[in-house]
Amino acid sequence: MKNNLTSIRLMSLLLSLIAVPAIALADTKVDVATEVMTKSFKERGQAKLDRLNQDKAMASCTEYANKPMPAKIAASITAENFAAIPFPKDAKYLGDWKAGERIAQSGVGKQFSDNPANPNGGNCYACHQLSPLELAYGTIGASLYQFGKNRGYSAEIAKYAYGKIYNSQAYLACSNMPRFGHNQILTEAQIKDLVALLMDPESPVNK
Amino acid sequence: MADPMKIRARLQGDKTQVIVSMSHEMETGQRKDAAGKTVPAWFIQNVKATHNGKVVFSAQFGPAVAKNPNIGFRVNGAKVGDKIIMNWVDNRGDNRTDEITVTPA
Amino acid sequence: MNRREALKTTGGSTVMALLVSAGLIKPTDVFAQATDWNKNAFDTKNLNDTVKALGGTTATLSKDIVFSSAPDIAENGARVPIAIVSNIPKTDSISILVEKNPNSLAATFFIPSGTEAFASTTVKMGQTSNVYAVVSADGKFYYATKEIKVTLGGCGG
Amino acid sequence: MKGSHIVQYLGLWIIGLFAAATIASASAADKVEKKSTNAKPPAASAKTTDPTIREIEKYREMLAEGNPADLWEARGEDLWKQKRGPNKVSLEQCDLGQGAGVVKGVYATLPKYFADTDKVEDLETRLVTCMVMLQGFSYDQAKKAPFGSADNRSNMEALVAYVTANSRGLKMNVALTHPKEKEAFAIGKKMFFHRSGSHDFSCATCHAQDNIRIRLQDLPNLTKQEPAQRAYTSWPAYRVSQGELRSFQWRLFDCFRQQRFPELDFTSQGSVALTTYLARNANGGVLLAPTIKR
Repeated sequence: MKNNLTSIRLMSLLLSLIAVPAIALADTKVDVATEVMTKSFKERGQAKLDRLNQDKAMASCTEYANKPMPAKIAASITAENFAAIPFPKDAKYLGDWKAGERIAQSGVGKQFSDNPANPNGGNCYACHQLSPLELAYGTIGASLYQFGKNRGYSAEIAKYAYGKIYNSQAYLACSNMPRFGHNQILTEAQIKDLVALLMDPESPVNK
Repeated sequence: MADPMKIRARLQGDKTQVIVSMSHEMETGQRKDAAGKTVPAWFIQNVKATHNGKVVFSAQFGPAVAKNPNIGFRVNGAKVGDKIIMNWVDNRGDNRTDEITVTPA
Repeated sequence: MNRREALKTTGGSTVMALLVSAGLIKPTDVFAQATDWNKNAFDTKNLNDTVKALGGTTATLSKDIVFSSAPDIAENGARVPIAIVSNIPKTDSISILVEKNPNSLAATFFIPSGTEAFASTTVKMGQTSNVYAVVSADGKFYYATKEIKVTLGGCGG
Repeated sequence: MKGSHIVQYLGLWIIGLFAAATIASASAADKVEKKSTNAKPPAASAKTTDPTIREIEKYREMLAEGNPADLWEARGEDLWKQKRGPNKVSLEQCDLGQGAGVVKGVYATLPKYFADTDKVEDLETRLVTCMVMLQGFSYDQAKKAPFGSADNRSNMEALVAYVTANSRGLKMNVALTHPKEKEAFAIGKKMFFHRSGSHDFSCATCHAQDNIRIRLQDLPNLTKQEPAQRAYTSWPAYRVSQGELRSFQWRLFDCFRQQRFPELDFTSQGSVALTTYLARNANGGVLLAPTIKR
């Protein structure tokens, strides 16, 4: 038994030696890569070098980008991010859908080419179908056409929409969607306008 | 000094298909620069094609023609080896003349 | 129109040629000066006014004008390729108009006899709009129209 | 499609009914949304059925007929042959990887390791090297105008157009034999998946899935051979929205801008590493560049 184990260990040691080039590249280059990357960018406008830093969630999402993420890690990402959502104290989630439509159309904000004094957009149409009047919508995210109409205009759904826009990682670990509130891309009022775009019965999204 | 045009002239049957690419900003006069100042209009106004000393095609452009525009037209009666001379003039009086030899399709 | 244009050019060229041979101007200046540009037409804001400025009174819809190449949807309004064929006899000019641009007329092409009644170019479109192809032939004006939608591609930033 | 919508509605009804914002059920909602995203290929990839996409394809074909990239190629050829710089020599003795003066086919083999600089270099980096070593420019001068604009034209982009046009029709063939080439590939891959910044984006956010699009723009899955080939071989390109011919270095620079990262330094080691990763993934693809894009 023990012999067997030893020989297996020996074998795997040998194997790992043979496979060194590939494995070494995959593992030990992590730090070299980070170092090279850091040296390859320079701050410009509002985009400082700290944009390359990762929080715990993004570090995990990067690590598991090409392999299944253990359920425990996924659960901790969603739990920690959910706990960090400050839901509006007044429990009112709906703003003005017309303002929401403008935010959904606007793709500016946070780029080094953007003036930080101007309001940021949400660029929702880049990834989602919303109003049927806009033909140029992306398909990275789900279609949100008739979001409220199909789900019902309930407070629970409105709260879910608010939370999801505020911090998508609270609902799905490693979701591709930006954390608009958590990362201070959009203000609370802007997020409420977007919730209205999704949830107001008068919004074109629900027509 | 303006950049040369890129001209293709190919004989297809009895027609010569000419396609011309021109290097030009074609500034509309409606755009504002980063400082908020209106960028003055600057665009090609006249284009002319000559074959054997005869104008075979001409155009007047407004600023709504695209930046680095191209035009295409079809001339009858040109032969392989003939020269087609293209010329443009812009609203600042800058101009450019280039010629191309007709080739087989 | 076309004949007048041709006459003017010929006359101009002769004078220019004399000036060139007399060493008064450089050959490159000839082209620069022997041209004219219809400012009135390029200032117009709708089909009717453009037709008038081009020398007509009114234009009739014609099936003999074909958009031989023009997209239904343009991914970028900054460059919309448009090609027009006129099957109307004695076609002597083809103009391209974009209804919703600040000024309608984008370009006019003059077709002398012996040249096909065909022209292609690339135009700018500020937004989704009707595009008109206006043809003058034997002193009369004709048009065809097509809507081209302008959409937004890319990341939007 | 209809079926998946029903599933989606049901899923959300369940959340509505069972309240909600517990993390568990909300995350179930996400899964449902995700599923409907996955069920989407018909709409997204539907070049044959979605009329909008079909028309856009037609527009792109029409654009290709009069590509102003020709103008950059011509200017690049002039620049290549002109005696320039303090040494007053042309670039005709520049070694782009296949021997001094060889332009034909070189772009298909770049990036690659160069012994004289002991570095992996992509086309732009190598052109800078030649401008410094042959023509006597300083590095700062050689890198001064990497990307052109109306009032500040880029010689670099013209040279790039000229050199890449000379590999048109050839298959991408990045070797990855030298250890430094392998290292560049590994670093580039790491950069591709690095998620950070205000929007939590990585290259992979948009370029590691099949059949998705941003607005109306198809997003190639750059981790897969066929779409990686299609994407890589279409650069450099005349960009209508810019009115300029854009190099691959520009492509990365502007992706990172929109990714909300800081500025990618022109010809930096990271930029070459990422290019190496993407170029190698495109091996076997036929180079079409310079092309024209919206």
